[in-house]
Amino acid sequence: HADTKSMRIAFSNNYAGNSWRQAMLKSYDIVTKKAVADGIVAAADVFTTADKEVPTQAAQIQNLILQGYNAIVINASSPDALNGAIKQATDAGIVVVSFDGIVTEPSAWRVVVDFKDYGKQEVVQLAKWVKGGNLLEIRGLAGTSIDDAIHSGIAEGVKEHPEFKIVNSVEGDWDQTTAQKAIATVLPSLPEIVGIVDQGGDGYGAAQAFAAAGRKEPTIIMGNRQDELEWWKEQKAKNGYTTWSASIAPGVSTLAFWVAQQILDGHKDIPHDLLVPYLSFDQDNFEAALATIPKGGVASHEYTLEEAKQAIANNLKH
Amino acid sequence: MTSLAGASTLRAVVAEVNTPRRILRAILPALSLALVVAGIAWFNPRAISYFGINLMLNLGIPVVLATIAQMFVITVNELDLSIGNFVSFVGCVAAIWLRENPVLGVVILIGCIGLYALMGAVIYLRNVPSIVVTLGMLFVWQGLAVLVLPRPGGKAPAWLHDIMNLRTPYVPFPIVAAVVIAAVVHFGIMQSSYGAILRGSGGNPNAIGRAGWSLLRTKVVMFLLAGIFGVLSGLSLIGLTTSADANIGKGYTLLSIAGVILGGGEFVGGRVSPIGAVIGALTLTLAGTLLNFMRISPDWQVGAEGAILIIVLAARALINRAGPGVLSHK
Amino acid sequence: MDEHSANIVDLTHIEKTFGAVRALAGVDLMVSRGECVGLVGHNGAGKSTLMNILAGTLAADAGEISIGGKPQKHYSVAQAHKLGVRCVFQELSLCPNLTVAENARVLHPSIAGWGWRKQAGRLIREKLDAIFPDHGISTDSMVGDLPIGKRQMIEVARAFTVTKESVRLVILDEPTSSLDSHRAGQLLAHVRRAITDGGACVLISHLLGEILEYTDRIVVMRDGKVVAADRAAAFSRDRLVTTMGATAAGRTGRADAGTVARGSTPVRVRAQPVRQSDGFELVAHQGEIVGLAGLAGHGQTDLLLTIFKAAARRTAGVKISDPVALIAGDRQSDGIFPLWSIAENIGIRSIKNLRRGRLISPDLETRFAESWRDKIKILTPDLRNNILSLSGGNQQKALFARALGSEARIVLMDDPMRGVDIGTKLEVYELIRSEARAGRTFLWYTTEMEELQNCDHVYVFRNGRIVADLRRDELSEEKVIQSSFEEAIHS
Amino acid sequence: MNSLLRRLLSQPWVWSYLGALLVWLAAIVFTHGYGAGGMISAGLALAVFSVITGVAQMFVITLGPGNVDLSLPANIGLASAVAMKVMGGSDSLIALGLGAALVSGIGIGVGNYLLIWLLRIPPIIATLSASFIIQSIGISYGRGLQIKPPPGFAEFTTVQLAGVPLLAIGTVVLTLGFAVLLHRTIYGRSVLAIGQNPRAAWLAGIAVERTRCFTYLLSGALGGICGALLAGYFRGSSLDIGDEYLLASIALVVIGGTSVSGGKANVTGLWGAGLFLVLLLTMLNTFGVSAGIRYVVTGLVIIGVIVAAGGEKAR
Ligand SMILES: Nc1ncnc2c1ncn2[C@@H]1O[C@H](COP(=O)(O)OP(=O)(O)OP(=O)(O)O)[C@@H](O)[C@H]1O
Ligand SMILES: Nc1ncnc2c1ncn2[C@@H]1O[C@H](COP(=O)(O)OP(=O)(O)OP(=O)(O)O)[C@@H](O)[C@H]1O
Ligand SMILES: [Mg+2]
Ligand SMILES: [Mg+2]
Repeated sequence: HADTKSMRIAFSNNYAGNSWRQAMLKSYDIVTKKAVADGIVAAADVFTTADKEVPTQAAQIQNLILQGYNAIVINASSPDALNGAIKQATDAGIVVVSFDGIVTEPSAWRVVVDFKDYGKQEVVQLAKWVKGGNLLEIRGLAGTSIDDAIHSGIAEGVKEHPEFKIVNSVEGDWDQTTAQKAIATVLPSLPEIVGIVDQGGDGYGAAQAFAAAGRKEPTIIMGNRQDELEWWKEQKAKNGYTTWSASIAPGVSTLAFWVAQQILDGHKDIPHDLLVPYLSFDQDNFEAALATIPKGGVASHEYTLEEAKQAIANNLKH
Repeated sequence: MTSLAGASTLRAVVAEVNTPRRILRAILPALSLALVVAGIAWFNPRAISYFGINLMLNLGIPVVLATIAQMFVITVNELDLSIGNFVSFVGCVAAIWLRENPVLGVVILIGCIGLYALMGAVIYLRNVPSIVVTLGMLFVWQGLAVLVLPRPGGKAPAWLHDIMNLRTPYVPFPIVAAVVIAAVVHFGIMQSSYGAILRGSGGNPNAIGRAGWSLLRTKVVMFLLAGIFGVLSGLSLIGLTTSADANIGKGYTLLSIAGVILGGGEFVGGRVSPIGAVIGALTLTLAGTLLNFMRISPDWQVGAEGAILIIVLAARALINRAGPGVLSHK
Repeated sequence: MDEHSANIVDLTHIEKTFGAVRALAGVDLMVSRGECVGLVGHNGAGKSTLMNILAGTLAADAGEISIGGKPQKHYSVAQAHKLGVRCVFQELSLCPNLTVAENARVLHPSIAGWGWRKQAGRLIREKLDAIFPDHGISTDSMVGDLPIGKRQMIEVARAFTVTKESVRLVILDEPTSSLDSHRAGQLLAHVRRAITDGGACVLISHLLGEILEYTDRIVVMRDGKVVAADRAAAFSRDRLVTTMGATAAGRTGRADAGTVARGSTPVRVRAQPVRQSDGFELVAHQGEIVGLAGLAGHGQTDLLLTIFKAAARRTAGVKISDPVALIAGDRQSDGIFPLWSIAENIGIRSIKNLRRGRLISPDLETRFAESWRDKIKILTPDLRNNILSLSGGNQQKALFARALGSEARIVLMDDPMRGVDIGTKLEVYELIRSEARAGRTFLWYTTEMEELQNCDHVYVFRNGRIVADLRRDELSEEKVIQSSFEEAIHS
Repeated sequence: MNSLLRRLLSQPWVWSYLGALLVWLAAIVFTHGYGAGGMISAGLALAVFSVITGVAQMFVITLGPGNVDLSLPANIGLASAVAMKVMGGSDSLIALGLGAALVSGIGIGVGNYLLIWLLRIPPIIATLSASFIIQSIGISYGRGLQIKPPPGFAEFTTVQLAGVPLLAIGTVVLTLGFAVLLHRTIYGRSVLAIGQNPRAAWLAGIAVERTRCFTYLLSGALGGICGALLAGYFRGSSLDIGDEYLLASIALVVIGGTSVSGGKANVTGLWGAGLFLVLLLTMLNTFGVSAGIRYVVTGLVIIGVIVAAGGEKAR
């Protein structure tokens, strides 16, 4: 086995301005600091660009190549458009592991969450306690792959549960403010809504928009944000409000880190697509989770090396 | 009424005192670039190599082209807020149709350039501010890009990829490309005789009109050129990334404006410099690299991008100190 | 084209209205070969409007234009150029961001292809050499970097350059307003030469001396109509002035004695030009009119600006005792706010006093402007009209009103009479003198000898330095000229 | 009567109100009149924020070519975090939080102006650079966490009087104040003069630099207030809460009839443009069109309105 003690891993990140990204960076920081202190790797540096732009991140990757990193962990701004730069990196012998915003370049690794299943589950879960009716969908950032995947999952779910009908969909850009604003503009024209299916992080904004318009909040699928769960808790205490919450855990960044470390360590057999579960909570266990989330933060989970090895092993069995 | 004899004693005393400062101002962009390159060499000497320069600068080519496009528009006292989204749209078209159905792809791209020219005509004929028209076009291009490419993907035609990855002898391709672009545009707009008219129509449109030139034509020509360079920017970007994304070029709008200004251009009055703009664009590209090499704490990386812009531009101030900087028309 | 027609230009019954203003009320004008026509009239008489129509930059509402004997149906700038009609407009039309050579090219579509820049440079340099020997202008300089006088020289020279189409008529709309007398003389001499060579010229000027001495025929306009047209010899200065309708007819403008002895009033301004190495300084007392003379661009404006700056913050070499106002001569770049009404343009310097409580009162503002319109006769139906609707000279009057209406006790004037008609000038001279008597101090840079006659004291500038210091009783044209050209030792 | 109509139509801002009316009518035709009032009150509530940023941007843009405040979004984001953190969820600290947001905004204005004046950096680049730095400050200060407003403040931002949001009423009063500031005070006149010709303004005795400085401070302060209000209305601060107000503020200013080449401003038009853009979004969301179509239509409508309105006279 190759020793990774002298190896350096870089993290290419393209945005740091929201709570999810901050949780991601924090988890990554905790785990990698320890890994460096323990002498598992020589360095684990973080590089963040200002905007969510593709060219900026592509340039960043090229700069990381120049700096001689052995591996790059990346949350990519585009699944395809970075492929040129990713290919240059892997051609130079650099291990590239992507997560959350994954890249499609075959020579790179992907820590994937099944976003399509996540979308479908939203409807499936909803069907458990809502008899049927009108749904409002909140989309993510137009033109991105994650938005597309979740949307098609939701569409599939609705197909399986024809008692639901999506009467309108608005653009939330994965941003609470944008989502709330978009809902506020359509709400006056909407008939009764029984549920809101979204892409995580919009739940609280949706609830506020309904409250502002003086309408009763429907069942809103949540996205593991502290404020969402908090609101859910209040509503539950008040009137038994029931819903479901799920999102990709920001701590997946640490899994991606360990995967990179393992590959550097000589585990070439690791499949290029690693499926990891998204983090979900239901009526019974969300309150316990809520207690551990910092105010204004997101539910997360940091992987230890052992857990990472286990997650890799799970994928090997497939 | 006096007419003075003995005028020959009058020596040309009020010589053009401004000339040295003008020259200094002209080489300022190059100084900024040198500053950044020196920084890079300091932090990572390895980067200054054929391979390194290729890696650091190839993504600068689309920025250079977009900056030149913006420069054309700024020359005639307008501003293009849509160029970034236009580049995105061109990228989507290139990645989808240029490979599969080149004829359709080319027709669409030519249509886009035509639309740019039309934009120039509308701005002139209706006398509307370009900021609003291009703001509207920003949404139009963005919408079209999303419609054309609902999810990222597509593939650049092989020839495009090959061009952008050319291995020129001795001098890395991005440098060759930048020099060629700068030379061509400099010749076209600074050295050609019609170029003088084009710039003049930014400096004093009335004067150009009174001399019998069509101001509609100058505006249309400049927007047409902007469209052409926007298309080139989109194509070169896709040639590098190999695949498209509806939001891929968004950031180029601000970058291109910054590039023109960094290159010594001014927002009004037709004072621009193609060579400066190219250098400005490269400086911006390399500034990112420099930051990357500096290993700044993640919290402050974004801020450092601002800081470096400030430092580079503050160098201008030191040299321009003598004059009333903000008031350019004297 | 009919080369034999004697008349190059025939304008008949030209009419033009701008909103409520009837700028031209049926004007006839004829210019024949080998003739220089002098066009005079009060500010706003319609001279520039008529010339704009002749140059094709404005369309007439009614009337006929015929050039070279041929009636013109669709007359345009391009057509005018083709027919050899050139115009030097009152408001300069050079591109500040282009070089002198490039600006020359703008007028000549035929200069193109390899070496165009050289060709254009040669063309304009030869013309500059011919008209203004020792002009000291490099064809590579950026026009925007040059002072207004040089820009004027370039534009005039450019109008005389010839490539493919021959030049048949050159219109000069107040070409000498930004030139000193030396340059003006050179230009007018050239005009005569061009006339002798078979060209034709229309010359507009408010300096009646120029018109009387250099033109063949004089056309006088008044309120949009031609009121007189005759051989130049048939006019005298007085006849011109009365025909134009000026009230203060015939006066040369020289104030009567009443000279106050220097030093009897407190010093208001002490200023030393930056390049003055011998410690000599300009001094102005309360109630004095101090002239700054010399050739254009020899540091007079710079000193005025230094003094102006010193009003805001301490400046080495300058001491002033009171608030300062400045009247710009280059009204386009230094004076006018082009989006504002006339009233707003006048009121801005005194805005502090035009408030009721803390808010500006449009009512007070209008009344303030009205009082000044009456005092110096700004020709407009409505002070709420845009400032650009005023003729050039009237715009200049608005700037006068702005400064004289302010609380400033010291008024700096940067050759402010550019384009002001003779009648108004005389009134303004009188106004300045009475303001001075009331205790205001004026620093007056001018290129016109006649205006220096109004000064109590004149400093002559050369190369950025004061080279002569003349009391009113020592002042003579010869002395000023002599000092302008030679390093005189001041006593 | 006819001439009055013509005079009215020659005002550039009329077109934005017409546009707003038109898209609103289109939306309620689509819903057969259902939700007509709700759309307006939602529109008013949302327009408030764009109008506040629009006022800020308007003053800056009026200073003349090249003047624009690109740091508004970052300013808003930081101020929202500062306000919420200082309020700390307690109603008794609302005033303090608002004050803190104001101070943060003014601080940013000072920074912007120092870059422009001291280092002679063109405003567009200065504010862009500043916005990067502010983002970093925001990240290290707020850690991207969403902090909730105190209930009293949240309530204040959403409460309605007869269907009209209180905040909208307050903002109308505020904008009236700014109209007076612009047209009837020395400061406002100075801004307009500098926008037309800074050199002439200087020579006319206007305190050019003081005016410029105050304008950037004003823009910063309005950004700060807007950040706090946004955090209240959207029930939580976030660093990117102001992102959309970059383009929105510029769009508002130009659609509202302010001259982008400086020297001419229009406060009335800001409300028309603000309502127009929000109701346009409402209409398109009501139609339920896809994102792509929505963008294209938005763009075309903006161009349509401005082209129909025609330009200001060439100078
Ligand atoms: N664009 C315009 N809009 C409105 N009124 C105008 C316009 N141009 C000129 N006028 C008016 O037409 C009249 C004639 O102006 P013109 O410029 O021809 O005068 P002028 O004889 O050249 O005066 P000056 O000696 O001051 O240059 C004036 O009353 C002027 O206010
Ligand atoms: N010679 C000059 N030509 C053109 N503009 C100038 C000149 N000198 C100064 N300025 C400009 O005039 C503006 C105002 O300068 P000034 O020093 O008067 O500031 P101010 O605003 O009056 O200051 P304060 O607020 O302290 O009164 C500045 O933008 C400066 O660049
Ligand atoms: Mg005139
Ligand atoms: Mg001052």
